[in-house]
This record gives sequence, structure tokens and C-alpha cells, in this order.
Amino acid sequence: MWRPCGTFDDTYEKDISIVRTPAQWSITVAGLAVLAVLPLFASGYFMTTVNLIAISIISAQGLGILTGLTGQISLGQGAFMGVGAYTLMMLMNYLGFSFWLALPCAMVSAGIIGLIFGLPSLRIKGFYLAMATLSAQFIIPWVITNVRPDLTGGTSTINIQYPSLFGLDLSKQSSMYYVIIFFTIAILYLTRNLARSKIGRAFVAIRDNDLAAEIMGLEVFRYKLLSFTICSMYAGLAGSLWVLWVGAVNVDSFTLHESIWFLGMIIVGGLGSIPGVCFGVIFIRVLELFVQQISPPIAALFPDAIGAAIKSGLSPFTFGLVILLFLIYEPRGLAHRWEIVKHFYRRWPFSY
Amino acid sequence: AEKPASLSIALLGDLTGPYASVVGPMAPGAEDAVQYVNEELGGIDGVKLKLHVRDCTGKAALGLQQYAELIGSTPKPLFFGVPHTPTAEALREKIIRDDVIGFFPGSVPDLYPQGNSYSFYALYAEQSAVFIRWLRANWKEKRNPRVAIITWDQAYGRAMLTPEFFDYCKKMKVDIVAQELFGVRDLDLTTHMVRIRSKNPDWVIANNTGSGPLAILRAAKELGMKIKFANNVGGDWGTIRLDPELFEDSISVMHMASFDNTDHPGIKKVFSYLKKNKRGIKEQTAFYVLGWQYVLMIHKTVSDAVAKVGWDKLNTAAIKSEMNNLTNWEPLDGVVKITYTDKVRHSHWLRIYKIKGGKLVPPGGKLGGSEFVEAPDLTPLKFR
Amino acid sequence: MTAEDQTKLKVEDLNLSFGSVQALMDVSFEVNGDEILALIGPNGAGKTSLLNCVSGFYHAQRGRVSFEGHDISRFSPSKRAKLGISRTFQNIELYTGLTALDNLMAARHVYIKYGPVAGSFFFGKARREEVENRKVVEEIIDLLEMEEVRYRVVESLPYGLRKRVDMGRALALHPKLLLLDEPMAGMNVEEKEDMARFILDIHELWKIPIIIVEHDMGVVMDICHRVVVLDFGLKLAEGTPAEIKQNEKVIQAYLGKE
Amino acid sequence: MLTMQFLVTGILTGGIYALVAVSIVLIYKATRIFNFAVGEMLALGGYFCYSFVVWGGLPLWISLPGALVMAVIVGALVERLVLRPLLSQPLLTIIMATLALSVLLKGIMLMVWTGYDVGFPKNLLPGKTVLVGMIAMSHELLWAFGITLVAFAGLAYFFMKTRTGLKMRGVSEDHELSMACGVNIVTIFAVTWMLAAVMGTLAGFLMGYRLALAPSYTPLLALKAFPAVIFGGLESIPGALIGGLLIGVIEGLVGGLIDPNLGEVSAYILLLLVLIFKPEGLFGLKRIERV
Amino acid sequence: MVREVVDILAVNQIEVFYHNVIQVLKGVSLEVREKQIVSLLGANGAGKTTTLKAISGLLKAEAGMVTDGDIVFMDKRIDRDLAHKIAKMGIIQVLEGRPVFQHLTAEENLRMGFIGSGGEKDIQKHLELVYGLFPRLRSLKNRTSGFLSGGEQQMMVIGRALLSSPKVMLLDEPSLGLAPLLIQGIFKIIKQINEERKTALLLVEQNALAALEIADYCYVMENGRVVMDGPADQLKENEDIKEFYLGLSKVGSRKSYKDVKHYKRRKRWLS
Ligand SMILES: Nc1ncnc2c1ncn2[C@@H]1O[C@H](COP(=O)(O)OP(=O)(O)OP(=O)(O)O)[C@@H](O)[C@H]1O
Ligand SMILES: Nc1ncnc2c1ncn2[C@@H]1O[C@H](COP(=O)(O)OP(=O)(O)OP(=O)(O)O)[C@@H](O)[C@H]1O
Ligand SMILES: [Mg+2]
Ligand SMILES: [Mg+2]
Repeated sequence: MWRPCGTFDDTYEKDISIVRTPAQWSITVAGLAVLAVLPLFASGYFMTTVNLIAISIISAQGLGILTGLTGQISLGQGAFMGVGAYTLMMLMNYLGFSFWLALPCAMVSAGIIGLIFGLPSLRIKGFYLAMATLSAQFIIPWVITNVRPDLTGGTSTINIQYPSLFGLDLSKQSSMYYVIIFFTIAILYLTRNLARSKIGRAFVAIRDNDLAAEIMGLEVFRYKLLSFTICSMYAGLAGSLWVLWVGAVNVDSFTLHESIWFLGMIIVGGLGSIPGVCFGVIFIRVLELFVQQISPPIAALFPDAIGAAIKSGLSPFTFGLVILLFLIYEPRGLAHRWEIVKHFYRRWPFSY
Repeated sequence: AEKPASLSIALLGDLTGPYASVVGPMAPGAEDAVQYVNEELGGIDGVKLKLHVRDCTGKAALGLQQYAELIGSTPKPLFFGVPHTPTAEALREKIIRDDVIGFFPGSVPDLYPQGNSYSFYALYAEQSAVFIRWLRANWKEKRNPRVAIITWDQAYGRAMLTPEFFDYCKKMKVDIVAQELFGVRDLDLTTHMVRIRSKNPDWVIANNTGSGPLAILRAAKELGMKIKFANNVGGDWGTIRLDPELFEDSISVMHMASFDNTDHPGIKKVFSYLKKNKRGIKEQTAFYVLGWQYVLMIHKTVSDAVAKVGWDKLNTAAIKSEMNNLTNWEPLDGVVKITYTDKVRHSHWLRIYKIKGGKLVPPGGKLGGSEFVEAPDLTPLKFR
Repeated sequence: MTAEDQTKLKVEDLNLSFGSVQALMDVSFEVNGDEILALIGPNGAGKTSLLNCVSGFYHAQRGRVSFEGHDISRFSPSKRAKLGISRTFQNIELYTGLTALDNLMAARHVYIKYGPVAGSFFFGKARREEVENRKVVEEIIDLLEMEEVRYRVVESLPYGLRKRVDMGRALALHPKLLLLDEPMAGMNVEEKEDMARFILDIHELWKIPIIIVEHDMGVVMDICHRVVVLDFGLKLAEGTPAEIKQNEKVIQAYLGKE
Repeated sequence: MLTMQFLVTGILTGGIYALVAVSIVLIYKATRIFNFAVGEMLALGGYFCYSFVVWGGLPLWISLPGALVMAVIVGALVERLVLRPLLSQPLLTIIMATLALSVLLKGIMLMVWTGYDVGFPKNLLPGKTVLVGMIAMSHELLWAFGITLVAFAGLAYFFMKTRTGLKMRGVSEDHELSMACGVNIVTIFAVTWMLAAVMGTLAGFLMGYRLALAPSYTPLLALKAFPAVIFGGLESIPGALIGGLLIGVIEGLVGGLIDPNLGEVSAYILLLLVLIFKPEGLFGLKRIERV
Repeated sequence: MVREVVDILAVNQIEVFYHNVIQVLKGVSLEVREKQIVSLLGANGAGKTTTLKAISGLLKAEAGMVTDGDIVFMDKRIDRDLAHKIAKMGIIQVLEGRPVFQHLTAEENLRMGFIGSGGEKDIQKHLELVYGLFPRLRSLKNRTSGFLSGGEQQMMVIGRALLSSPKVMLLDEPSLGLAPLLIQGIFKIIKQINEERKTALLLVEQNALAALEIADYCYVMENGRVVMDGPADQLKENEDIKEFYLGLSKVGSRKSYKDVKHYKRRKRWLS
């Protein structure tokens, strides 16, 4: 842990606070200010993307806690988002719940479902556990499509009735943005605290050495379940926001593919790092858009017949390739790069 | 009044990804049609069409982002063509809210087109109903015909299973004896077919495309079952060519003239573009023609609207009123036939085919000619 | 009752087997007052297994373990830790991804009471508890002279320092009984001296009984009050270091002739 | 009677699942990597075979070995270009790389074979449906099953009788230690990936032949293999076979007798139960827990 | 630098970094001659293991790199070679902490060590040799190695290295965690290996007394540097070695661990 040169802590209280120096305070305030005025300048397209990224960050932070901190691989994050999404939709559409009431319910229901799929973690680890959570990805959509299709809409899409929040027109991305970004910042703050609290240490202890953790007085299983619950509550929150963001809900949005990519995002970002998770989400989401944007013009450079083939395959090809290259050249994730930059800044003006 | 430099229209959908083989050809179709409009018809009153194609690869989130991009661009596209899939479903509300015309798959009952949106063709239930009507008309035996349904377990596959359809079958005295659903990636349908076999149906109908019908027929063949098979638009060229022998004598209900009908002037025109732009056999599907239909519809309605109100007053409302006035409109000399009204946003005109030697030909019998027929109206109750 | 005649830990007729391997056979012994007890024996004698039975990682097929008069045979490891049994590990089982400080803080777990919600907000009680426990941990860091490595991730620490962190973690639990599994393995004499001094300091400061498994006879003879010798699951001998040193059986099975 | 039919079909289909499962197991055994690209690799193999047959007009007995050779090359390339540069990296990073690889391969397939379905010409495999009483056994599935058995016998020989087999087992436990023992882990990895690619290609061909090939759904076959792999245990090759068959049977029986919709889900529900009661699968290695 | 012909392994002024940032070795040189036992002493974290790994090529697997200097084995430079190549040439490292292939049986573990190209017969021959040295292993050969006790694992690990008939064996703390009787045994066997099989040994040890007893030559490392070297007999007489590594007080008798002062004299060469 390095602080800017010349900064010392004289009390333990100071040592454990997040924002320490005046410089850090001003950066934080400036950052928040930029976020607050962003919609005034940005296009709807940009805001849509920002919203998606912010929602994904929430979900990915949840997975970050479970996989990055606690070391339990989960391939069910998408499905847990789906649980949140459908709960919110049903509570609001059929029971007329207000958003503020439906949201915690959605989080809790996702949390409970996550907890259930976390139960096998009592005895299994690693990829066996990943597969147990994978089953969530099959069982949950099955339940959504088959058990009460009259409520969930089965395989088809159901529209959500937009709630009114503080008079914001939530069908507009720029208004939606304030709701989403509020939760994202809150989640980041809470996650940061959780990670450095007793709970966070327990999680990492379990990740690094669950046997020793048990012997050192940690109820390992309880904490694993707690981790699963928190993770899927985050997913539930993200899923709820997702419904508002899209305005509709369909099982196809919460596929295994999504879940695997959430895992991908936190790996690219750097496991166990909160800013890393954010970077990972941004990296993947932006790259996704970027390759979509550049492939048509590139395909246009080729003669017609080849061009058509290239058009369809180029964006996945580029996407895969960029990530591979990234992994090969930055295998420790974006968080590592970030640490290096921070390290450099903190040592400044004295270099190595 | 001042003419715009060009007229933007958009096509947005899952051109690659799980639905590629179905909806993918719509993009080349629209591209070719835009070329046709711009080069042969001189655009709309001299204004060229500009087509923006976006591929959402099967992800609703990406679709939403791309929609936001397109709707925010200037000039704003006046039309949004969105072929099928959950992406389309998710975008529907947004497009209806925004002041543009949406060209949509309205064939899934819950997504019946509303507001400024229009559907591609008849509802899937109606397509099946056309078959049922044909079957009944040509049924010789005393007892009721027995029909089994087997279809994909997702929105598209299930779209034919509406209460209106079942009512219609009852009314027509056709017994639905089995109803099986299967997954898109199921390797083996023997199980389903065995269950169907035990119900002893005369016909098996589906609302599938691509590998779906193929898997059904292959499983039947393996079990040594002789089944008569009927399918909706999905049973078009793109599917049949995967294994023409297997499809022999199947029935297919579609909204367009067949690619086999090479004497048809419209089909000829389409083929000249397929050839010119080096499209392969894979593009010869209903959705390629749908691309044409979309662009030609824009050409027609915008031209009419401009003629009426002029370029400066051209707006969505003006175009919409033209759309609602399309009656028995037959672009490309009748490759398709369209009627939209204020209330009914899907066209009822369909044709029924039989597959003979890998070709789509009229099945003969009563109501089995080569003309477009009007499907029974099975518009979902709540949208009437 | 004085500290001397008080039985802290009582192990009775412990039997433990893994399939055909009998790791412990009717082993009984006691730890009284605040003595330092050495557990020695050849490799594979069952010393670690015995510690595992005491700390709850293994459950013996037969026999009883009682701590401060209570039968704890059926208790889970974490529950025993809460009762005050704490240990180090032969192969250093640290939380490799945490800093040395956090390794110690993690061991304070049983003393920290706030829950996940308070933890997420990190106000008031949570913060206060963190600071209090941090003070305790800092004392241990001070005691073991680990100030330098406080913020180092233990993964990158050399072997010797990791052993020290392992010891620190065991101490952070403020145990009533400390089990040390080969605390000095892989150290040179100088480092062993440091370690011996730490152990003696702890013993002196906290007045707690300590069980040490150790192969270095020099250390055992110098700092332990009593020695228990195991040999392939059986208790071979028990006595003061001086007695053990002379015991023929022990020499033959374990010590060898110098 | 129906039950028998469902059982037989289940077993036969399970053979194909087993091939995919063993492709996953092989790589996991040697490298602890869970290969997320398995679906795409098998689809690619199927496409190779398709190209030889349809584009090259070659008979199957040349095309299939040809495709296997191509698969071996792909396996080797994957190892060389993706895994080797990532050698001493954290496991999850490498697993992520296989995920990226799957997207990349999908891109390649889209470029070369487009997104449309393609089918093999029929009658490549001789024979026709065998009817035993009312029970039909498709000759395609019988072939598939035969190919599966042969492939597994070959693998069993390889692991039991060759030193490379032992080395693979060693490498799977500890890379550094294996290197210290003079094992060229890079070669072992390459061999593993090649073997896995071969198994995948067989599955890809059989799947493509039965249904059709498309970059969008052929890779999904892998999803059937996941529960099979866990049933059998991630490290066990016989487990993969049995797991595959088991999944086939469960799907067949539950799908046939109860509800076809339940087929796939039932496999996963059962998987959950197995994991709770037998955490290492039926044949997987027990984790050694010592402190 | 004039190199004598009898050197089979020479490390010349190597510098080693982990992750390109942490410098661990700051110019280390040492030589191992034919049939010689060389021991390497040093405090925890001095870089002994790192030195061995640099030689055996295992550093690369840990994101470590030799950035300067070179390592020469039988007149061939090997610091760029991969670990398995180096092993094939005849340098085998026995890793610290006796890592085993947990799920393999003891005999399978031994077999993993076989590098040569010979068939089953050859392996059997080597196995017999190892069982000859460690009779206990024979009775354990079908046991899952993960469950063996520390000492048993240590024997197995040394045996495993022997299976490849190395020219140079790099032993990293072979006596760690072993009972006194076994330590005597292990050192005897090390000596035996050296004498019978003419294997040169580079031995990292904390048990300086035993190491100096069997070694011909000795290096002492501190903080990534070699701070002292010389023939073993000579070093045994050195005051500092006596105090810090052998635990002898000035007078020559062993001092008690009980009497260690809180503020001790620190090593002279430190910093
Ligand atoms: N989990 C286990 N499963 C099977 N056998 C075990 C297990 N743990 C220990 N053993 C066996 O029990 C015996 C005693 O082992 P233990 O680790 O207690 O020995 P030890 O006295 O600590 O030896 P060392 O001094 O080498 O550490 C050994 O033979 C070992 O193989
Ligand atoms: N993989 C690694 N990454 C970063 N630093 C490392 C790594 N391995 C070792 N180090 C550092 O290198 C230094 C030397 O370590 P090394 O293991 O070579 O010491 P040693 O002399 O073998 O010590 P010991 O006697 O404790 O085994 C230590 O400070 C250690 O922290
Ligand atoms: Mg032990
Ligand atoms: Mg070392």
C-alpha cells in the first residue's frame, strides 16, 4: 500500500479510510460532478451505452465478490439477473408495486435463489461448482418459460410499465441514467467497504485457503452462502435496472452467454479488484460496440462476395482476437496496469 | 420546397447469431432493393434512399444501443425494419413511441403491430389456418382429419399456438391430437416423434425453419413413419434445399411467389439482382424478398406522400396514412401482395405450396391454385 | 486452584485411521497449566494428525478431546477456534492473497461482531471495532517484529517470514491454547533463536499452554517443560526433556546416536 | 415398449455427448483448463469434414480422416498461439482465453461458411434404420455409437499403456513440478489439445450429419456435454463415456415419458443432486485435504 | 575470467528479477565441480531458491527472469533454455517443500521422474536402485502420495530426482521437517549418491552443521549476494558462521535457546 510521498497516517482510523488526501477528495468531487452533468451534453446513444455499462458494473461487482474475492466460480449471474428482472416486472405489472418497493423485493428474491444454487458449495469447489451454478442457467429460464407462462410471458417479451420516479420520464435514457448511476455509485461504495471489512477478509481467506480459514475460526460455509447471496442480490438489482433500461423483459437476455461474459469481464479487469471489475466491464462493452462499428467499413473494402462473408464474421473475429491479444500481453488484467499507473503517481516525483 | 439530399431508412436485427439463417438474408435483400430503387427508379422523386444496416447478433442490449445510435443520428431514419427475434420484441415499444414507422414481425400474437408499426405478413396462426382450410376442403373421409403439432419451444415456434387457431381448427372440424415442443439444439427428435406416432395423426404441422423441420422429418424417417408434413413460411427454399428429398410432398404456406417460378417477371427481377451482386443460393429465402418488400413499400408510400403533401410537409403521419391505404398492392408484379388498413396491420394474403422434386408448386385441389388467397382473420382478440 | 494443577487439554484414547493406515492408536495425554509441551516422533508418527484432532480438522474414530473440562470431540474447527484453540501449520497455510496485516486481522474474525450491512457502510460500530482490533494486531506485529512486512502480500514473502506471519495469525486469535506445528522448520540457527524467543515471550506474557511439534532437539530440550513422544500412532514415552533424552526407545526410534 | 425406444435412443445419442465430454475432460485433465471453446472447435471440425465432402467432392473415408488431420492442426495451433504464450499465467486467465477463442472461431466460421445452415449430403454412412420389433435404431446413431466406442478404446489404451498418459496425469497436478521432472509440458499440452480436437471433430461431424451445421447452434451441443462431464467427474475418461450415456438416457426417458421440455433441464437438476451427494462426480478424483 | 576445466556448472554474476520489478539476485556467482558437493547457506529470503531455479530454468514459470550474467553447464550456456531441456541435459532440481503429485501413487511419482528414452526395463532398473536407497518407499509404492507423511514424501522426492540419473542435483532444503534420525539418513544417502553415482550436488540447507559436514565447498548468501565462500572445513572455523549458522557461542559450546537475548549482535555483513 503506497500513499503519495510525504503522506503518513498518525492514527489507525486514518489508515483505514478510503479517501484520504485533499487531492483525492477533489478528484472524487470532480468525478461526481462530471457524472451529474453528463446527460446534458451526451447523445442518447452515448447515454444508452453508459447505462448499459453502469448496469453491467453492478452485476459484475457482484460476481467480483463471489469469484474475485471468495474464489467461487459462478456461471449463473445472467440467470440471477433474470430472477431480479422478472420479479420486478411481475410485482410492478400485476401487483402495482411501486419501484422502490419492488426493487428490494427483486433483490431479495434473486438473493434467495442465488443462495439456493450456492448450497452445493458446501462440498464442491472450482469447476464442479461452476457447473452447479451453470444449472441455474438452465433451470431458471425453464421455470420462467414453463411454469407460469401466463405471468412471465413464456418465451415472449413482456413490456414494463414505467414507474414515475421524482417526475423523471424513465423511457428516456438520460433520465434513466440518473437512477442507474445512483445505484452504481452506491454499489461501488458499498462493495469497497465490504471488501475491506471483516466480511471481505473472510471472503479472501476462504478463497486463498478454506481449510485454514475453518481452523482459524471462520464458518466457511456460512460465508460462502453469504457471498452467493450478496452476489445474486447485486444481480437482482442489475436485472431490475435492466428491465427499466430496455423497457421490456425476455428470457433471451439472460443467457449462459451473458453469464460467461460477466466472468470474462472480471477476469479481463483483474480478479479481486474493484476498479478492475469496472475497467473490465467498460473494456468489453466498448470493444463490443467498437467492433460492430468498424466491421462494416472494413468489409466494404473487400470485393462483394468476400465482403459479405467478412461482414458477418468480422466483428466476432476481431472481438475474440483483441481479447486474446490483450490476455497475452496483459494477462494480469487491467487492474494490474492501473496499479502500475497509481504506483507511479504515488511515487512521483521520485522515480524508482 | 427543398428536397433532402437523401432519405435515411434503417434495418436493424440479428443478422448473425442464432437467428442468422432466418433473418440474415433480409439485409442483402434490402440492399439490393435500395440499389434497384436508386438506380432503376431514380430514387423517390430524385431523392436517393440511404440504408443503414445494424447487426445486433442476437443481443437485445446491443440492439437497444444501436437503435439509440440510429434514432439519434441526423437525419433520423424514417423507417425501421426489424426482422424477428427477441431483439425486435424489446425494441418494439421504443419504436412505437418514437415518431418513426416500424416494419416488424407482428406475427407473434403478443406483438401485434400497433401505433406506427406494420407487420411483415400474415400471423403464423393464420398461415397454419390456411393450411387447415385447404386440408378440410380436400378431405375425403368421414372422420375428422387428425393433426399433430410439433414446433420449437420459443417465441417464434410457439407463435402458431394461439387460442384463435385452436378455435378455428375446432370450427373446421380438424382434430389437434398432439402438441410437441422441442429445443432449438435438440439432436434427436425420435422421442417426440414416437409420442406423435402413438397418436396416429394424418398430418404433422410445424412453425419452424432451418434445421427444425429437417430434424422432424429425419426423425420420422428413421422411425419408419410415413408422415405428411406442413409448415409455414419457414418451409421455404432456404430450408428445403438442406435436403429436398426429405421434403417431398410437404406443404408450405408462404406470403410470396416462389423462386422456382422463374417466368414470373418479379422473380426475374429479383434474380437479376441476386446474380448481379453475386448472392449465393443461401440468400434465396423468404426473408430476402422481405428485404425487397420493405424497401419497395417505403418507395411506394413515401412517393405517394410526397406527391400529396410535398417534401416540406413530409412526416410520419403523412406516410402512415399512405401505409394504411395500401390495398391489394402487388409490388414486383405480384411477388407479394399487401393490404394494410387503419385497424389491420398485417396483410392477409398468402399462397399455399407443395414441394415436388425440390420445387415449390401449387398443391392442386380446392383452394390450391397459384393465386394469393386471403387468410382467415385470427387477429388476437385483444387487438381487434 | 493454581495454574499448575489445572488441566487445560485432555486427550483420551484417541484413535484415528485412514483406511488401512492407523495414524493414532489409543493416544492419551494432558496439558496442564501453562506448560510448553513438545510433541516429537519420527515422520509419519501422527504428530500433525494429533494436532488436527485437537484443532478439529480431523475427527477421531474413537476417543475424547476435552478442553477446559468440556468435551469438544464433536465440535467443528471454527467452534474450537472460538473456544481459544489456535494453531500454526506445518506447510504454512496462509491466505496468500492478503497482506500480512490482513492475515492477522482475518484471525481477529471471532472477536469482530458487526455484520455485512454494517460492514458495507463502515460507519460507527464497524469502524470502531476495526480500529480496536487493529490495535491488538499491531501489538502482535510489534511483538513478532513484522512492521516491515505489514503491507506486503504474503505470497511474495520468503519462507521464514511467512512462518512468522503464520505464527502471528495464530496469536491474533488470542488463544488459550497454542498449537505450533514445526515452527522452526527451514530456518537457520539465528532465525530459530528469534523464533524461540518469540515463543518464550508469548508464553511469559500470556501465560498460556503451548504444544510444539518440532524436530530440532536443541530447541525442544531447551524451551520445553515436558515431552510426549509418538511413534507410528503409539505414545512411546512421556517425560521431562532430560528423561526423554536418555530413553533408549526414543533414541532408537527417533533421536539416533549423536 | 415406448420406454425401451426412449432408452435405446437415449443411449445412442448419449454416445455423441460422450465424445464432446471426453474432449473437455482431456484438456481439463492435463491442464486444469476448462475449455469454453469446445463447442466451436467441434463445429469447426464438422465444417472441415463438410468442406471435404461437399466442396472437395471426396468420399467420406478420405474426408473424415482429412478433417481429423485438420483438427489436429487446429489443436496444435491453438496450443501454440494461445496457450503457450499464457503458460505461467493464472488459470482463470487461460480459461478466459478459451472463451475469447470461441468467439474468434465463431468469427472464422461465419467468414468461411457464413451463418446459414449447411447440411451433409445424405447416405454418406451406409446402412439404414434397424428395426428390432417396434424399436427403431437409426443407422446414423448406430454409427455414431460405434465411432464413440472405438475412440474411447483408443484413448483408454493411450492412458493405460503409454508414458505420455502418465505424464499427462502428472502435468495436470502441478506444472512447475512436472517441468522440474523434465517433462516438456508444452508437448503434453499440444498432444492434449490435438486429441481433444480429434474427439470434438468426430462429434461435430456426427452432429452435422444428423442435423445440419451452423455457427449459431452446432456449438451449443457442448451444453449437453457439460452435465455429462460433471456426472463422470472432470478428470475421468471412462466417466465422460458413462456421463454422456447417462445424460442421453435421462433426456430420453424424462423427455419421452414425462415431458420433452423437461429433458434437458432434468439432466441439470439431477446434476445438482449428484454434486450435493458425490461432489467429485461419479469417477472424479477426491480432493486431498491436509494441513 | 579463467575457468577451470573441471567445472561442470558455473553461475556467473547473474541478476534476477521477478515480474520485471523485484530484484532478488544482485550478481551471484558460484561454481560446482565434478563429483563435488557444494552447499549454499543463507538466511530466509536470501535468494537461495531463486538461484537454484535460475539454474534449472524454473524461474520462467514464475515470471522471473535472469536479466544479466550467464549460467554455463558443461560449456554450454543454459540460462535461456527451458526447464525440460535443462532437465534432459542432466540438471535436476528437487524443489523446496517436497511438492508431490498428490493424486498419483508413490511409484507413479517416481516414474514421473524418468526422463530417458528407455523402455519399461530401464525404468524398473532405476526403480530398483531407488528402492535400494529407500527401502521404506517400496512398501509405500501403491499409496496415494498426497497422504504420505513429510519424511516419506521427502524420500520419494529425492528418489524421483534420482530416477533420471542426473549429472547435477540441485537439492533445496532436503532436511526440512525431517526427524533427526532421518536427517542423518538423508545426508548419508546424499553422500552415498555423490560417491556411488558420481553425481555433483548443489545443496541448499538450513541445517548448516550437517551441510558443512558433507560439503566440499560452501557459499553463503545474504540479500541476493554471495557474501562468503570457501572450502567447507575452512568455513566451519569462521566466527560468524559459528555463531549464526552453527549456533555455537564464542567458547565453542552450543548455547541454549532459552538464553537468547532480546537485542542480539547482528551479522556483520548485513547491510
Ligand atoms: N488425510 C489423510 N489421509 C490418509 N492418510 C493420512 C492423512 N493424513 C495423514 N495420513 C497418514 O497418517 C500418518 C501420520 O501422518 P502425520 O502427518 O500426522 O505425521 P507427522 O507425525 O506429522 O509426520 P511429519 O513429521 O513428517 O510431519 C502418515 O502415515 C500419513 O500418511
Ligand atoms: N514468485 C515470486 N514473486 C516475487 N517475489 C519472489 C518470488 N519468489 C521469491 N520472491 C522473493 O525473492 C526473495 C528470495 O526468495 P528465495 O525463495 O529465493 O529465498 P530463499 O533464500 O530460498 O529463502 P528460504 O530459506 O526462506 O527458502 C524473497 O524476498 C522473496 O520474497
Ligand atoms: Mg507433521
Ligand atoms: Mg528457499
